[in-house]
Amino acid sequence: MSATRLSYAAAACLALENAMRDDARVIALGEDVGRGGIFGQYLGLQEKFGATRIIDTPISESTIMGAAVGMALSGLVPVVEMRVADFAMCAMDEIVNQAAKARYMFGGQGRVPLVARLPIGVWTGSAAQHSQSFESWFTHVPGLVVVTPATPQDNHDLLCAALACGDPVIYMEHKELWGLVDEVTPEARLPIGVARTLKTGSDITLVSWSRTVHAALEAATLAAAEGIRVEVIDLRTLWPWDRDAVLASAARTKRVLVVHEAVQVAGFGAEIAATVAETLGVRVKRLGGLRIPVGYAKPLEDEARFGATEILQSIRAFVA
Amino acid sequence: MSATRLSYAAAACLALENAMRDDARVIALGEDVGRGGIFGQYLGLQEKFGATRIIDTPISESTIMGAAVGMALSGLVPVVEMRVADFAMCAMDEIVNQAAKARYMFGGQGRVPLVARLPIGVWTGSAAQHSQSFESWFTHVPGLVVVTPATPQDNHDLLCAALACGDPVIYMEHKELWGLVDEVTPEARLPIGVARTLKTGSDITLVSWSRTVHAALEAATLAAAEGIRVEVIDLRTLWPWDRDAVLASAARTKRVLVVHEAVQVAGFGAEIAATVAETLGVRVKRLGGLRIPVGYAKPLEDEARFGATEILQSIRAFVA
Amino acid sequence: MTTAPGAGDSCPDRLFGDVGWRFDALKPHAYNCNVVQNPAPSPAPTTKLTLDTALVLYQTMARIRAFEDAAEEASRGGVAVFGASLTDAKVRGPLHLSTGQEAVPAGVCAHLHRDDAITSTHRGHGHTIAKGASIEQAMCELFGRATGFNGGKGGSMHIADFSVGMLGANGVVAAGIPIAVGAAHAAKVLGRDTVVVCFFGDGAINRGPFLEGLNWARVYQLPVLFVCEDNRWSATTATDKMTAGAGALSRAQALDISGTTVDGNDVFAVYAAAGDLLTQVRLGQGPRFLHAVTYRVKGHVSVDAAQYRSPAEVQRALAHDPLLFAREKLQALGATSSRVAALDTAAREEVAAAVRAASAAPWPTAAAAFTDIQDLGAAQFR
Amino acid sequence: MTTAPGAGDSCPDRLFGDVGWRFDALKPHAYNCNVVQNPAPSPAPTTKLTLDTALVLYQTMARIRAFEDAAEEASRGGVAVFGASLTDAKVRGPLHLSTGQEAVPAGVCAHLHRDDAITSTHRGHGHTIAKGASIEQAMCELFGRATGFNGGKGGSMHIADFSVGMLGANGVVAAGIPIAVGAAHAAKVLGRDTVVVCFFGDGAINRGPFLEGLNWARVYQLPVLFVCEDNRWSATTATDKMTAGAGALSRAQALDISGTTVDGNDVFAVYAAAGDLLTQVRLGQGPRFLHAVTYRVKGHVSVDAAQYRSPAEVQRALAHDPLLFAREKLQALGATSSRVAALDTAAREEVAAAVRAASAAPWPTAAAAFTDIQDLGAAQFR
Ligand SMILES: Cc1ncc(C[n+]2csc(CCOP(=O)(O)OP(=O)(O)O)c2C)c(N)n1
Ligand SMILES: Cc1ncc(C[n+]2csc(CCOP(=O)(O)OP(=O)(O)O)c2C)c(N)n1
Ligand SMILES: [Mg+2]
Ligand SMILES: [Mg+2]
Repeated sequence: MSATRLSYAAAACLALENAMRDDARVIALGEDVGRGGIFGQYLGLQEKFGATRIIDTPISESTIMGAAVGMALSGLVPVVEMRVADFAMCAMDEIVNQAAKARYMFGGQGRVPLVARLPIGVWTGSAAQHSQSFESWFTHVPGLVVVTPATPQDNHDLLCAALACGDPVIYMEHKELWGLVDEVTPEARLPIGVARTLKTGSDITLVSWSRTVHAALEAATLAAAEGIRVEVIDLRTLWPWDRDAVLASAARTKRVLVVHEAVQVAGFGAEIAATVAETLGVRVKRLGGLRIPVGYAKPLEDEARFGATEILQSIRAFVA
Repeated sequence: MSATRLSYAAAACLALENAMRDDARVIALGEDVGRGGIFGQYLGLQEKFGATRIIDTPISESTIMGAAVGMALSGLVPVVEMRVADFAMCAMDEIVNQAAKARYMFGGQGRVPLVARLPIGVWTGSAAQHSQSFESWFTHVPGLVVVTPATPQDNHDLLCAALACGDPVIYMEHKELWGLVDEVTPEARLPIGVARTLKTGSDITLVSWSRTVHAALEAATLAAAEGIRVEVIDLRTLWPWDRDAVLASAARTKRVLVVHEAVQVAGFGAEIAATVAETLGVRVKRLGGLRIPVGYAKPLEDEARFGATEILQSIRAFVA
Repeated sequence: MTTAPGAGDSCPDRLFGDVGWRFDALKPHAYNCNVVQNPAPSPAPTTKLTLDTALVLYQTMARIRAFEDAAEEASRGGVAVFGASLTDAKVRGPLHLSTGQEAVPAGVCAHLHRDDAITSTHRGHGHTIAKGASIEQAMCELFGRATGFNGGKGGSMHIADFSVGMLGANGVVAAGIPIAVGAAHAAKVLGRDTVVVCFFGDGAINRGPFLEGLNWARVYQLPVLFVCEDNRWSATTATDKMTAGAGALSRAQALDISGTTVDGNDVFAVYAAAGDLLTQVRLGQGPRFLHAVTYRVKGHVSVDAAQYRSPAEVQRALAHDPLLFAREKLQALGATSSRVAALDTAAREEVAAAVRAASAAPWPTAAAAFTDIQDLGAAQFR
Repeated sequence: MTTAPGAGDSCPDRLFGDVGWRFDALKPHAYNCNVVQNPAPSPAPTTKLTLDTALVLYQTMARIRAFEDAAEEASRGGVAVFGASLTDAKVRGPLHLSTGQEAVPAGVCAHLHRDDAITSTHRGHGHTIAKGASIEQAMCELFGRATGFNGGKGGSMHIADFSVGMLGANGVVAAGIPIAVGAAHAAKVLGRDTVVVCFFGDGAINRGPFLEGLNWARVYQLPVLFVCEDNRWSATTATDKMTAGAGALSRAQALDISGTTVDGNDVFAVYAAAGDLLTQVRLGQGPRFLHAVTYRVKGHVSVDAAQYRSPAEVQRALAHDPLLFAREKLQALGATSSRVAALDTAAREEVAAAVRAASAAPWPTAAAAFTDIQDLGAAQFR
């Protein structure tokens, strides 16, 4: 297999390019995709596939998503660009009541194979309306798949899997990972729903996803220096999520710390913690975002972020 | 204090009528409110207060909610009728990015005192797009208050409190409680954020809200016959939620079962279970809705419902 | 009734029974059981109305009327919308009747091929039947039976028959508009020669997706006909009081989508207007708009007595009932009243048989609550 | 700069400094520090342009231009939108400049009283300044300081000064439309005699809230002036390719909202047109619409080089720069070039002082991250 160094954005772009080459049903639609998308995640694709398949759209989120539902029901596999997850608020009926429901509600007469890209996360200086993470919301909605890649390779592999999934996928890239560069093997494939254990350890299981995975790894390394052996699991997909991997690790370490950037209250960490506590009765802790809007000024924005230091503190307190 | 027998719908109507009489800033807007609302929850109010204060609107959910934000910023206290929570999907930007954010985002220059009524729950024969419960979503959004009354008295008292709250309240009545009749004392007042212990017991704490409270009580009575002493807590409001009441009870019973109708995955039960497990390390279980859309036919709809029997089973399994 | 959900055979023979003429005489490509991938462009519709055409249009209306009369009957006590308590009615939950509005779906869908698509509203029985779906399977769906189009998962508000291109009723006002536009967009991208008809109510034109969807259709020049069924009411609210400007058509025109306003209770007028517009759509001229003025004779849902309306208004509408009106016209065209009565009788018999079949049809199993949701992730998961 | 956030004093004296004439000469009620609860209806605006008026309009534009030039300078390296890496620039995050579009807010807001309200967009500096907000506090907000209007919580995309009726920039396209309509509705319900101006871009007219909000304003006959700042671009996309029909004004007209199209780079034309329309609005005639054709000279955000546009197009716009154009007109009206230059100098000096003040201003404390969210429920709650 050939490996090449690609950014998180370019890795997804490559996955999409290959899918579009292999399958004429795959198209993409959204604002500014023709010039490559504002994060470069569609760079060069309109030149390669034309404006009929890389479709520039009006600023009409409801109809971008709603039309994609109609397209998917009619034989296309649309990639739906929402720019940032915050703007998907303008298309929630189309996501929740239409895309997620159509297959069931019509008794299996149709399917809605689409991939809705909803970039998440705090984004420097972008404040309250461009910094939100809604992953737990979508796990709550029957019919939806929820994917949250943390690395260029996973962004490539999981986008391939999402395009082949056959059901609506809420695909959540992190806005501060676009520039992350790493080795990518374009031939690699990965099923949705399988976590990856990035580091084994016997004292505590650290479960995370998306950007926070990198801080979790860093914290694990720092903890190792203190003699705390941390097992780090990147969940990668939140629906379905890899219960087996988490429970197996939890059964060994007896301590599970879930770490995520999204607001902790009613975040997906609650689901994992509750599941682990219910199933194994082992000790659980969460470290998630504070229940605050993201402020503009750095001192305010900083309160909505946390990194390896805070994770390390949680680890220490937990194993103490 | 004078008590009178009122339905859940009429109790809320009375609270609103009194608030409108006392405070000229209180108004209501939404589809069909002029004829009393489709559930009778505005019955007689347009006759009493005129069409300027009980405002019939076009079918424009985005603007019903968005205009309410503008009204609230300009000195009114709007009650925003969304008919069923499912249709609030058409107004999510206005709820999440505008109503919930304006106070913070503008640095406290304005406030958004509004009460958005989003009726929740499975509704007989109404299928996938008219039966959803989204309470956990709104608890995840900083800036919002979330209220879920279970009785006529609470619907009266909590609507009074919501109208006085000064911040945006997501007020979630249950569609299958509208007809529930009980004694209502119109002078009673209740702060937001205080749970009620409906039944004390030492073996297990049962936490619930909204319609499911009634099934929980029934299950507790059945359990008592088997010698299981169940403590039943009606949370009443989900943000803020009465952690102290739940934790105090959990510390005594050492077992917490959270029961709610909404989909269990990433439901608010996960937040409670995670909090209890983190804080006390006591055993937790959840019984929530299955992760399925609500089907139309009775055998399908029944799978999206559960009652005292299933709760009793969970109680039995838990204390076994 | 043993057909599996979604596998409905709705060829004209079985659908329309032996009524003395061939449906094919009217529309050569219509309801062709083999999906026509690239039909030749339709000829310009003949504005001269033949008796055969007129009778087919009347028949469609009679079948819709009979279907809804029976559904209403079967729904008594089956809904608790306005506080009424529930019985074990055969049809449960909200039932939105299109009684008095039959001319619109009948006149429009008569021009459609089987592989053309439509999207519908919460008030979708007429669209479903006019597009060629089986009355029996439709009744089974309203009865919540496994043999219904949706296997009992949808009911009246979500009725759909993808096998005839009926892409679904929708419980959210205006939600069908972007979906229709997307279906038309797919047809264009995939090089298909089909069109899409998008039905919606007069209340829907005040929701954002109306603007967005129409703009979209015009920007990409999509093959879609928008049909506004203007029945003057939006639930309990008179639509005109909530609607700025001259209404649906002028909004479409401001988006450079041309169209026509038509008497929506005159099936022949609807047929002629829709034919003209659909010819333009089929010729690749982009979207078109049909504003059909009709009236909602019943309440918003079956349990709504609609006492907020003046009886005189309802009386006026009843006097201009589309079936009544068509009967007069048929007489003028030379149809004997017994020939027309035979259509009514046949429709009622077809529906009565459907009610019998639906009553006897099996319920979906509880296990069906966990199928057709999504491939990944267990549905029973708690 | 020690004023607390939100307590900004923006009376004309301090705002405009000693520039030789009184702002009051132009607008008797404008920026009155005591909120005027029930101002007398405005007289019909005089179309005859006095030199004083012309100079005030020019001054507003010069102040906006100077502000944005400085903000742009301070933002270099402060945004990572297109993959650029971050430095510790004074202004961080997306910065949307309205350079070249100054004539629209200047010409419109000159007619507004302090208690009239406006809603704005992501591109809101011009609206903020034209409505009378302090340049210093605005710069503090862009610098993320505690002394900014929003206490550093909002930044450029959410800048607001409620004390002068500027109800906020908004990061969501078209989101200001329903809010403006609601503010106007409140004014009507509360019997206030104020108006609301709602600014939005040409791209916003394709979002649903545009239809819903305009329909709403006309249905309730609300005192609101809609102003479409048509700068031809929506981020990296040419708006006309995505817009069906003749555009903004014709859509408004289809909703029975009348209005005017104006050269949005001619501040005097904008002033005249807005004056006429606002008079009608103040007389209770309902909503009106102003379509101002201008051009976005810079990229979509400050880091966007906008290489997707033809240089010729940009050159044409630069040649019709609103300040350049106004200077010629001022000369014709008899203003000496030194008098005009003095306005430019004063504006640059005012802005330079604001930059100095903002640079020295305190940061918000971390504790401020937990205030102004909501009264109930602890914010630090995890
Ligand atoms: C977004 C949304 N808002 C409100 C409703 C409730 N509702 C159902 S039908 C209806 C009236 C629709 O009026 P119109 O579009 O004219 O269709 P008609 O019922 O007259 O056929 C309303 C308000 C809904 N289903 N969806
Ligand atoms: C609902 C929504 N969709 C997309 C965006 C991203 N976005 C920000 S500004 C913009 C272009 C807006 O164009 P226009 O309305 O013409 O305003 P202009 O930027 O030209 O002033 C876009 C697409 C957004 N902020 N909100
Ligand atoms: Mg109607
Ligand atoms: Mg623009």
